[in-house]
Amino acid sequence: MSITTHPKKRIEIMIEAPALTRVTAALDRAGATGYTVLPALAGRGNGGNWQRDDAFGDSGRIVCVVCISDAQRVPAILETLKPLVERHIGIVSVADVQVIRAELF
Amino acid sequence: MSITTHPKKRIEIMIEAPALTRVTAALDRAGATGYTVLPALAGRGNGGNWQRDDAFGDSGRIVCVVCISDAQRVPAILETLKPLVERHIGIVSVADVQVIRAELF
Amino acid sequence: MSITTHPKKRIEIMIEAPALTRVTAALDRAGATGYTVLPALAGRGNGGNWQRDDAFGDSGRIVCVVCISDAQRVPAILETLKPLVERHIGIVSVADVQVIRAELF
Amino acid sequence: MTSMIEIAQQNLLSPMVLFFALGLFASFVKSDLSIPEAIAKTMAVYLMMAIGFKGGVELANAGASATLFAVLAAGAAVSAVLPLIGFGLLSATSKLARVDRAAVAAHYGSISIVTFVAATQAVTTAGLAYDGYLIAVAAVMESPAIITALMLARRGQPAPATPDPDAAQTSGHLWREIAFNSSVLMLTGAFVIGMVTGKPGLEMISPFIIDPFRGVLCLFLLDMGLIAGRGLRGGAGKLPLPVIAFGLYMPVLGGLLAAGLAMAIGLSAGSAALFITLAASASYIAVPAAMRLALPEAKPSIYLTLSLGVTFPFNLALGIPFYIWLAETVT
Amino acid sequence: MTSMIEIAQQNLLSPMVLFFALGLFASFVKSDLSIPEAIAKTMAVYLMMAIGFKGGVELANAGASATLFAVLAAGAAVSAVLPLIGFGLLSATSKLARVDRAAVAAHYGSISIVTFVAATQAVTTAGLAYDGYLIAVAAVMESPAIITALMLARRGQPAPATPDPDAAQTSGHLWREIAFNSSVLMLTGAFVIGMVTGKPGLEMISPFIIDPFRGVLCLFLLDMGLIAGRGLRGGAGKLPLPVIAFGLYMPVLGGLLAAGLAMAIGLSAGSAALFITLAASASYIAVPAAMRLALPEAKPSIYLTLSLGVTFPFNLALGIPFYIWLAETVT
Amino acid sequence: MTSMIEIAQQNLLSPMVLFFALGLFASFVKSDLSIPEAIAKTMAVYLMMAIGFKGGVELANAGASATLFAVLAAGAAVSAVLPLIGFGLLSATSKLARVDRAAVAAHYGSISIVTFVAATQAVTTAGLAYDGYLIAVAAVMESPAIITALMLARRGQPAPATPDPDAAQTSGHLWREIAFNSSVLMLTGAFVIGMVTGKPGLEMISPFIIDPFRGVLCLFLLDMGLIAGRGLRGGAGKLPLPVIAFGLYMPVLGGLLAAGLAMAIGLSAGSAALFITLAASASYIAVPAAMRLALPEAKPSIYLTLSLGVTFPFNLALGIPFYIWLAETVT
Ligand SMILES: Nc1ncnc2c1ncn2[C@@H]1O[C@H](COP(=O)(O)O)[C@@H](O)[C@H]1O
Ligand SMILES: Nc1ncnc2c1ncn2[C@@H]1O[C@H](COP(=O)(O)O)[C@@H](O)[C@H]1O
Ligand SMILES: Nc1ncnc2c1ncn2[C@@H]1O[C@H](COP(=O)(O)O)[C@@H](O)[C@H]1O
Ligand code: NA
Ligand code: NA
Ligand code: NA
Repeated sequence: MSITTHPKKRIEIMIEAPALTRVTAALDRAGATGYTVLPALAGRGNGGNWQRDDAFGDSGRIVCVVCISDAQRVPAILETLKPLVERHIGIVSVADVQVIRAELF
Repeated sequence: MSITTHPKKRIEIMIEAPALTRVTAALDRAGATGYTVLPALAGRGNGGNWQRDDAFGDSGRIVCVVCISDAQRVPAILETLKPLVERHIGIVSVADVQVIRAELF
Repeated sequence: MSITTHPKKRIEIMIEAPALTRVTAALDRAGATGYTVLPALAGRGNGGNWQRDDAFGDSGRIVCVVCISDAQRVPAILETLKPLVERHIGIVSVADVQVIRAELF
Repeated sequence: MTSMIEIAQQNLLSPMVLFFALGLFASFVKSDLSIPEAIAKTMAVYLMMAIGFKGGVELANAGASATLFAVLAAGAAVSAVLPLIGFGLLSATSKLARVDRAAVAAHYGSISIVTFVAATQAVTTAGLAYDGYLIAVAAVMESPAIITALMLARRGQPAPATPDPDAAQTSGHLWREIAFNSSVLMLTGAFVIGMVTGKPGLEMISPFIIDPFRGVLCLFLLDMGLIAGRGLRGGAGKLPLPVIAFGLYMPVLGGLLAAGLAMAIGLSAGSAALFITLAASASYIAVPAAMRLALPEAKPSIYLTLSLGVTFPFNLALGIPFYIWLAETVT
Repeated sequence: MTSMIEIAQQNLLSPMVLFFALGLFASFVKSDLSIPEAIAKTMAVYLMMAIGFKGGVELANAGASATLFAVLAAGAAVSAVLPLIGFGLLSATSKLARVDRAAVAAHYGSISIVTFVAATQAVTTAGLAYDGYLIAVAAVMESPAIITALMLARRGQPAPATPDPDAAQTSGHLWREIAFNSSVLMLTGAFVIGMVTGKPGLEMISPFIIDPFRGVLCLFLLDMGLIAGRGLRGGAGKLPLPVIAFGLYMPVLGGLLAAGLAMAIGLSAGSAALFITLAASASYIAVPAAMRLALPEAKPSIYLTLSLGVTFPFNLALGIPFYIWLAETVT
Repeated sequence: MTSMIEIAQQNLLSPMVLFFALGLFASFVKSDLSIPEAIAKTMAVYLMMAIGFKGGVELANAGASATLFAVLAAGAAVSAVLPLIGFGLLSATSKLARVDRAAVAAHYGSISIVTFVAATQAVTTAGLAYDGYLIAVAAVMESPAIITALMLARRGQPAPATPDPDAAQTSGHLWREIAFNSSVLMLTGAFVIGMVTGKPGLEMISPFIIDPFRGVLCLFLLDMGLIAGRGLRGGAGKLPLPVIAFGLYMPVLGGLLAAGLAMAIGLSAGSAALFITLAASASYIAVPAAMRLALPEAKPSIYLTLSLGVTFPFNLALGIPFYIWLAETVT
């Protein structure tokens, strides 16, 4: 590649909407440089399925938090998230990515 | 890492909205433990471009299904999805991820 | 796997909404075969945090562009995106994925 | 009897048609004006709720008649038969694939509820009255065309070698969707509620469903203009000429067929105008969704562009005045 | 005094209840009819804005009275006490986990503003008048039940070994959310604005908040029917019988308690009917959200299905007429 | 002539301003109250549709006059010139970067349609009449300021070494967006439709665009309060004092300039008040979007917080009464 890229991690957290502020607070505490929250429309898990237009308020809805982070910070982030996603409905996955502006993460 | 993670697969299916229930039914049949559907706003492919606010009803819109799954189950899932995404507008991609709660997938 | 998959790249671009048309134009110029734009609800970065329902119009909002592409085309795409995400608020990450229909990308 | 020119002029200069034109204009100059999808969807529900309820109340006041059942039967028949005619005409004049011909034909057998609603306004403006049960006729005409079109499309397909579990599951899904799709359900449901609650019910909610109705319709048509315009910009240039022509003469043909039936049944001028409009209108919500499921090989860039980009504007601007004039002539 | 049968019949055949039934029906036949979340949320804000404002204007006209404070206090007390009764009954009759019993009980101490709104319509239809400050009572009754329920749930929990930074931060968050949750804030805010601007203010905005109110309520109840029906289809079969029974008798118990207090305070029949309805109604927006945060171990499939799928339809169809009759009887 | 205190009091105690205050309050106590973006966007379209249409109808009734063209020209000139003044003042008093000064200045040359709409209500409440064409003036004043500001910003920039294909493509895009941005298009479009359909058109849709107008405005201002409050909480503390001061005196300066022109042209008191309000108001939708595209280096946390968090509330609460008083004084 003529353009240099840098290895980072992409953390994806599917979390029930009412607990979102806890997740973002946890990311803040763990030193994540940023995150973006994506809405979800519907889903299924062990607890049955849900649809956005079939709920009042936040309960029962899932949102998806994406956080690009340096690999070094990942253990701290996962550590902070673990109790949260054990108490609340939540799924955390981490993937390898390449970014073009290393200084941001 | 002080926290153990487990390798899993992240399957992402971009599918035209009217065929969504077929995709989720296929995931159910293939034994996926869960999935989450994300909305999309706009897109472009070979068939031209579309925008959410520029359509009536579902036709022409794309939604994005994310399914975290054990690697073992992936071939069955892809097998079940293949005829669907060949008949309908759809794109399937699979990535490696690490999860913290292996028992969920 | 009984089903053949092909290695491709998944480019994810978080970009402030007003600059979206520039990003998609850049993807077109760089020869991407397609892309899908996902909405975002909220986020935080160095510049503080934002929420979709807390803004008028597009300014301050982020959208997420996903583009599955052949690895060959990735350098050209990143090259074209770079000046954009340096001028505008934007984050680009690239991940390895496997797809089932290679001919699409 | 009003002259056709007069009706046409009244119609073209109504706020509804002008807001549609504004939407078209905005899309042609690539303005960023848009109506959020959630709002468009809710306005569609609102329009069906309002028109359905009002129809039900009117039927409750007027009482059922033999004519009612005759028109319901005629409506179902028209919806089922028009795709055959459309398919035949497309086969004779165009080079579209069989599946595309079937899909296009389905749209013209089914109906557009917004065209119908716009026609109710034009009919009222023209000083005519219409029967409330026409709304029930609209609901009945939504789906038969889909069934005819599927049969047309399948006759041409070889039976699949291996049975497809997905197809089987889908087929049940499809029938339920056709029978209980949201338009049919909302129209019929509101119609029945209107019938049950009658005038007192109407009084309770008329400041919501009657008074602002035309204004909401203006906003909805603005959005229709935006969407139709973007569809046209994207796709109409690519439609073959015989197909574009089909989008213009097919509604007139459907309208003439319905005019004959309206005369035979003995409908009033206002009711006949609406029945003709139903036959002449082409679906762009329910049928496209059904086609994506049942005939995914058919190209939406053909059927959607034709129905929404060609036929809808034609009906809104010129068709409706013509159908009113036709109805006044044959009744 | 109207007979209970008459009130019930009027109520069951009102457009509001019928649109709710249409929503239930649509969900049972798995129709794709749905109201976008953004619209449902805004309609909820609208209903609270309208009912709050109207209540404030009425209080401004009538002036505050000693009764007002008595009812406010009674409301807060009912909200705080009902969860204790509910928790006790669930402990005696069901095998639910402690945390689930507490969570369910919280819903029945708090209120459903839509049930309240539907009751105001039925009360008016029955020819009764009510005091504007009842809206303030509704706001006051939203939250005390949550606090009682949290205490009930925590009494059963061992103190955590390691202090949880997240829990601490959350607890502050939770209290703020309980005090300023959007329902409480909107109801109270609109109430105060109504009080301040009085009749002239009402005249300015009554074409928005008064005239279309019932129609919007119909659309909202259609959505409630859809959601309740989908909840029922998914979860009600799995609820144990004693829990379903609780969803039916608990509102009646709450209503009786409130009826006694209404009699003691000396409320008018219309106001008593609304106060009884508040006690009898169960929350399905504010409390579930608080429970997900404070008691994530409690299962929403139990408390949401019960409140939204069992108690809400019961109250809407049968409860409200009974509460009106009860109010007329005790006052 | 009403005293300024009286106008101010009427204004501050109007439901509109009080709902804005409720929104501010809700954001300061961190309530979860929010209005979905789709609704806010549609309410903005609705307000422009309504105000545009009404203005067109009024112009159709009154007929065009020489004054009309004088005010249009004056409006365009004010919009183009105010950024120069603003830029100069910011250069003299603050340490903002050139690009930030230009971006802020652009907002004050352009207009806020909601401030305008709120002023129409206050003007009417104060018993004054205004000319319908003021809406056309509003549309004309949206964009010239953007062009001036871009010139101001670019004068300071070195020409880029390598030509940027993206910039070229963008610049065309930008001009189209400025000319046909949704506010300009909707205002102008509805204005023209109102002119064409006149009174009969207005009668058709007035239950939608006139009657509920103030109520919708209340809901919209509630949302504005929420958004402005969140902006303030996030960013106002960080604004330098001279910049905050600019957000308070700049609207007054703009207003005085417009008052002089209004006097010269000979506008009526009501029209003058609206013209002054336009000059005094600062954009927070169209200009920020244009700035993100054209001057991405300028910080939205400065210009948006200032326009939405400082100037908008100031104008709504205190500015408008002052502008009305000023208009009554100079005419
Ligand atoms: N394997 C999965 N992949 C993606 N999303 C999932 C998965 N499992 C669960 N989810 C999401 O998490 C929600 C709750 O899951 P559960 O707690 O298992 O019911 C589901 O409704 C989905 O939206
Ligand atoms: N390479 C791609 N990456 C991401 N999304 C794509 C890609 N190609 C197509 N899509 C999405 O799939 C839709 C249909 O694609 P097509 O059938 O090629 O027109 C597009 O409108 C996009 O939303
Ligand atoms: N590390 C990150 N991961 C994911 N999204 C991010 C990250 N950093 C920033 N963002 C998104 O980009 C927006 C602007 O970032 P910034 O320019 O750093 O304020 C944020 O509000 C987020 O939505
Ligand atoms: Na038809
Ligand atoms: Na209660
Ligand atoms: Na200005």
